[in-house]
Amino acid sequence: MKEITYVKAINEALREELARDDSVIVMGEDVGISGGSFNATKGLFEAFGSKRIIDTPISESAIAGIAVGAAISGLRPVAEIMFMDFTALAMDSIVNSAAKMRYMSAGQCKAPVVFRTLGGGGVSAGPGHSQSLESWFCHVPGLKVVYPSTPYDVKGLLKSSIRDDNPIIFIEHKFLRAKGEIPEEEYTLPLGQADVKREGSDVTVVTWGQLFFKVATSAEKLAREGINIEIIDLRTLIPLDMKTIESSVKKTGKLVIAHEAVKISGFGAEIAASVVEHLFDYLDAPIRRIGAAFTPIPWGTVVENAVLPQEADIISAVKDIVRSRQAKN
Amino acid sequence: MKEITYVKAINEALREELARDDSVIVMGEDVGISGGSFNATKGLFEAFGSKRIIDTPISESAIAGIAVGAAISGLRPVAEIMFMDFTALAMDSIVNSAAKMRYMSAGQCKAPVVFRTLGGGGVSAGPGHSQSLESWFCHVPGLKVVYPSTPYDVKGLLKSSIRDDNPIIFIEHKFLRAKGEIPEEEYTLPLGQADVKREGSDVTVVTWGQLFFKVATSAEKLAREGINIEIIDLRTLIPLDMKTIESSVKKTGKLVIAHEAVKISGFGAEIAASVVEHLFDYLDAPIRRIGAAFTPIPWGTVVENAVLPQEADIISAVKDIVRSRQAKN
Amino acid sequence: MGEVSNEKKKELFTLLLKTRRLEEKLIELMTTGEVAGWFHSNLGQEAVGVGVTAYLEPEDYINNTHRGRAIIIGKRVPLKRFMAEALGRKNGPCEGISGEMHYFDLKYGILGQSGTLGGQIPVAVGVALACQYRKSDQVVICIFGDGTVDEGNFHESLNIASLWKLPIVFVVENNGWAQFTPQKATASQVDIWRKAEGYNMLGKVVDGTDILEVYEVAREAIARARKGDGPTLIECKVRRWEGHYIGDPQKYRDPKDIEEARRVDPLSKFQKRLMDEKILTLESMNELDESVKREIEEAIQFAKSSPVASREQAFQNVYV
Amino acid sequence: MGEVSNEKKKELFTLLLKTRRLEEKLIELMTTGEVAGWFHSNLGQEAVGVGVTAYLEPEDYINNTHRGRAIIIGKRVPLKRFMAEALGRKNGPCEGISGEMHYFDLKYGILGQSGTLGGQIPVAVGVALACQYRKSDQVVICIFGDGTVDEGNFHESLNIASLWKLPIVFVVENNGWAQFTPQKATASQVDIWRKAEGYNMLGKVVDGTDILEVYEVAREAIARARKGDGPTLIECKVRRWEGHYIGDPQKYRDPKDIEEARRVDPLSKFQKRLMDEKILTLESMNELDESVKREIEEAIQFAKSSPVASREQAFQNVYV
Ligand SMILES: Cc1ncc(C[n+]2csc(CCOP(=O)(O)OP(=O)(O)O)c2C)c(N)n1
Ligand SMILES: Cc1ncc(C[n+]2csc(CCOP(=O)(O)OP(=O)(O)O)c2C)c(N)n1
Ligand SMILES: [Mg+2]
Ligand SMILES: [Mg+2]
Repeated sequence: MKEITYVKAINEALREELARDDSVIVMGEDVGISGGSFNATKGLFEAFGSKRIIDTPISESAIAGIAVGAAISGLRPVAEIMFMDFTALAMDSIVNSAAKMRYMSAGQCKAPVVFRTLGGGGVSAGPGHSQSLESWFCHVPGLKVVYPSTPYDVKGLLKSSIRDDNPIIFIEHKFLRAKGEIPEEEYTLPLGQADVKREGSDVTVVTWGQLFFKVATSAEKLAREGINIEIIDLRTLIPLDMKTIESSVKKTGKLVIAHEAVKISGFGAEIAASVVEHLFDYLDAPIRRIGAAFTPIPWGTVVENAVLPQEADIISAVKDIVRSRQAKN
Repeated sequence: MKEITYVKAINEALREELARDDSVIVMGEDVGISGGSFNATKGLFEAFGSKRIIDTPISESAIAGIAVGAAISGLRPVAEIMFMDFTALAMDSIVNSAAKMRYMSAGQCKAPVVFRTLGGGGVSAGPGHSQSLESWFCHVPGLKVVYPSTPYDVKGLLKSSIRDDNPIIFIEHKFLRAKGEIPEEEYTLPLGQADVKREGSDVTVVTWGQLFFKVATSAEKLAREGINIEIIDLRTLIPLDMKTIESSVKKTGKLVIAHEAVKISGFGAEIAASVVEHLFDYLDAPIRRIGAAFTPIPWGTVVENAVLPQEADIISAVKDIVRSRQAKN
Repeated sequence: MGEVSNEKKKELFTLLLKTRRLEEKLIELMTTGEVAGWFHSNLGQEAVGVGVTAYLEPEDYINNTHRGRAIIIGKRVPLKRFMAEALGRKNGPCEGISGEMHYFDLKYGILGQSGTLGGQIPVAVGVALACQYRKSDQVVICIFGDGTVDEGNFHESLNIASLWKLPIVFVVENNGWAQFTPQKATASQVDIWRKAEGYNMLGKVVDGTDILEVYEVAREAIARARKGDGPTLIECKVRRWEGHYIGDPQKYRDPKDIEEARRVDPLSKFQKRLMDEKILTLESMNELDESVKREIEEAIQFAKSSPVASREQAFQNVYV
Repeated sequence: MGEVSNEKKKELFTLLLKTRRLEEKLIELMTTGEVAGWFHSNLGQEAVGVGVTAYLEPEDYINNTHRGRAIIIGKRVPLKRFMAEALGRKNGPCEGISGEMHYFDLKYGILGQSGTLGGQIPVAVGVALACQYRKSDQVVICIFGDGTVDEGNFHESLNIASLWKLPIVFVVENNGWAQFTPQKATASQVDIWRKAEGYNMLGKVVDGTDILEVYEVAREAIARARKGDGPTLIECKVRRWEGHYIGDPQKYRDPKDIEEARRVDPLSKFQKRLMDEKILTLESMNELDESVKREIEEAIQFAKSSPVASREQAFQNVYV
């Protein structure tokens, strides 16, 4: 095992897949000569050359559309849309081209493209560089959606995403310097498999992406008060690993879903609704969701923190749910 | 009262608001000289002239962005994005400009723009002209989302939307020739207020937009079998009228949510999740959601019908929920 | 203009005639409800699609458009194959779930289209990128209408294609209309080829109703692209005979404009020329016409006897 | 070039100097962490923002950019007002929730920006549409960098602005870089003014480090726009002294390029000229500098003594 940062894990995954398969190319704004806006593609240009590590103009729609075209002709493009907010400019290429190509051609082609993008807030980047928009993509048949939290997960899942034959929205978070252990040797992780990051018997907390870290620290605090939460880090949103959620909810009977995206119409709603549909009789408390307030994300620490979900929100939701049932019983 | 079509009701609303307030302008592809792709703007060019009824190039992103700019400078643009699928090209202008302008300026401006767009399927228009994407917009703080089903609702709500000071996604459906009664005299309908289109005591069915019509005919059939559903037509999705849902669910204890959009991560999930959060103890059956299959929408009647929700789906969901509880009791 | 052999001229004529007869038949089928959805006729504009595809290699690519039958014929798709898809049958290349408007047929290099105008442009550029990357010697034609030029995707894609010297040719079928609105009401610059310099690209304009002119300019552009000298933007000026779609009452259009448009017929123009040049006779013409009609009829029969796309197919191929 | 009075020259110089000193101070505050987020310096490029705004009327509009302080100074925003926002204070025009990068100040005609490059262009065009609609005689300047030109929004917006002859002027600040990538690696056409013809628009190019040149071309373009003769595309060639943001190690850039860039100083160039023309003396220069610095210091003191944006503000103004 070795300890590396989240961004280094991304870089290793790209490097290994580029070396393994020469149909893999990397494209996007500043990914080439400079090594990327946040060093994710550092050193790749030198190692693999300008034909495989491609600097593009500031043209998000074309970047995504070109990646789709290359993908249906046999390449495996990894296209970077610098910030998730900018996917708004590429939605047609992602939704109306990438996601539907295989379907509309009745399987004549596939579109194995990975759209890497940086989601989440917490760094005073303002309303146009901080959004978490994963639920948009979860609503689009044909796309897979991946949002790993740790260096270990991001490396293994990025490698698998590049090898997967479907178009994938691969979300990375801004806690790029988060450290974690990964094996020295090569590994991949399967898409569509959630990870129980902490076992517990009192409340199931389903989370993903950047907010995982706050859930993890909340768990420690709650444990000190005798409340043991089970943390399911989804890692992949589509396809959704309902099995792992199911067995946990059957055990705890209580569910909190915590994500950084705006709560209303977030992907937490889908999970809550699915659980109610299939596990209604196992639930012994209402499902609680935690997400950002229904506002844009303001710039500046005080206001940004006011809007984004915090440890305190997680802790109080868990406590609420535990208490409300104790009161009843 | 008079009977008119859905599209005529839209036309009347536009005409009345244009006449009432000269800051209202209408813009979009083919809205002018020709009277619109589907006659929604018929006769307006002749009545109000080229300065107010503005034909634009095929430039969805600019159409939306220009409307925002005009809105923050005192006009009230009604910008048409011909098909909802094409909003994918305008997401940046809608999400990153329209929705955030007021917030980011701390109230220095407002952006009273109505984005009219045609949603839904059922007319063999294929995967790029048939999507229902309302849940994307419901996830964006700052936007209101309206999706009326009947001529009466569409007229009253379009008028109110034009008068509202917020940016609004106003979705019209493809059953443009649906007829309905409206008053001779002028009227408006408040945003954010659901309409109980049918009273019933057995199951609450929440629906909106085009699917309302299938829910209505299902209700007739179910009634013949002794099952009385209460139909809540939301009309406005954001802000969501939880009060009306609440009082119905408290009465029936059973909830079905039916929309035409893809079920996964659709706005039905939000409603289900909210109801579980707030009305958990009133529910005596799992909430069922009905929506399109998780596939693109194929062209051609047989395949399209296979994918979109049908009467039979609504009827069987309602029966299931009724039966499952009878079995338990 | 270079020399086009008589054989080639005859072949071009056959393709043009086939496109015309197919279109007439499809309009019939549309009107009787046998083809679902909207149908956008290419009558009067056929010389563009045929001219730019006619001498592509089988491995070369072109995207489809909503007026795309000329390119389908030009790419030598067997009529039975196309017709099966147009009538929603299982043995179309998309197994009947996409129809003619979204016709996608990789075996014949036809890239389909998503339905959002302009969306096909970066996709075509991406295909060209893959061709260049694999040094495959293939070329891509990216074709679209004058209205589509105003989409942001046009701009972003042309810049990149020129910058990377990709093997692609951009063809604009300028019929002066986008749906129900004339070009002059929506375009600041009606001469689209003049946009080329903004991308440091070669720009050309041709009479799109003269198939030899189209063919010649396309041939040069394709050769340039294949050599690695980068893309060309070709504007083809044409006239739209019909409304935007079949059934369009065209109330927005001066009847004189329709009349004038219909007077410019790429087919009869080319026919006259070939007859003048003694490449065709009235007799050989009629024979050809008969055989084309027969082929179309057979294709329809084939399609009609084929199974309609089934419910199950709607759920396939969402994911690999 | 028309005659610019000595008074005007002095005023221009004052604005330029103020921009420079403000920028230097903001970089200091950034480095000490008093300004949050990313900070993109405009050092070396100030003459563009000042030159194009200097003689706008107070009612005229301009959008903000991530290097936008020159336009804020040019639009005569009081420094206290700006600084309060930059430091996240309640008495900034956005009440401290938007900061300098998203600075929006309608009172001074500053339209802000969403943060997605290119998104501001159609918004500015829409503002111009409202001006035309109301016959208000106002003009809009829409300013952005060379990299932003490659966005689809540029293309869609310029077409429409030209078509409708809107009262708007497009100004491209071409510093040859977009973040960490040189223009030649991303632009097929490095001379951006040449794109104008594609929109049937007037295109101009100027040395963006010569404030009088910028001012003169902008003056003409603004006058044309105000008269109803439609938009102009002005390309201003400039050099970027710093990295993309403060803290950027610029490993991607040849140190010689940085050196060369820094040798081209719009401020000292103009200063020398004004001293040659005896409009300024060393003494009056120093006095001016002192008073500018004092004004900035006062603005900072004012900002720092103002309350920080509070939690509650984060929840306001989502809806009307
Ligand atoms: C993004 C998008 N906007 C609008 C439409 C609706 N639409 C279909 S065809 C058409 C006109 C296209 O004009 P042009 O590109 O000139 O092609 P033509 O129909 O004249 O061949 C429009 C507006 C669409 N399909 N996609
Ligand atoms: C849509 C979008 N894509 C990418 C970015 C990230 N980004 C911020 S500034 C910048 C470079 C802009 O270059 P240019 O327009 O030349 O302006 P300059 O920074 O040189 O002044 C980029 C890529 C963004 N903010 N928005
Ligand atoms: Mg056209
Ligand atoms: Mg630049």
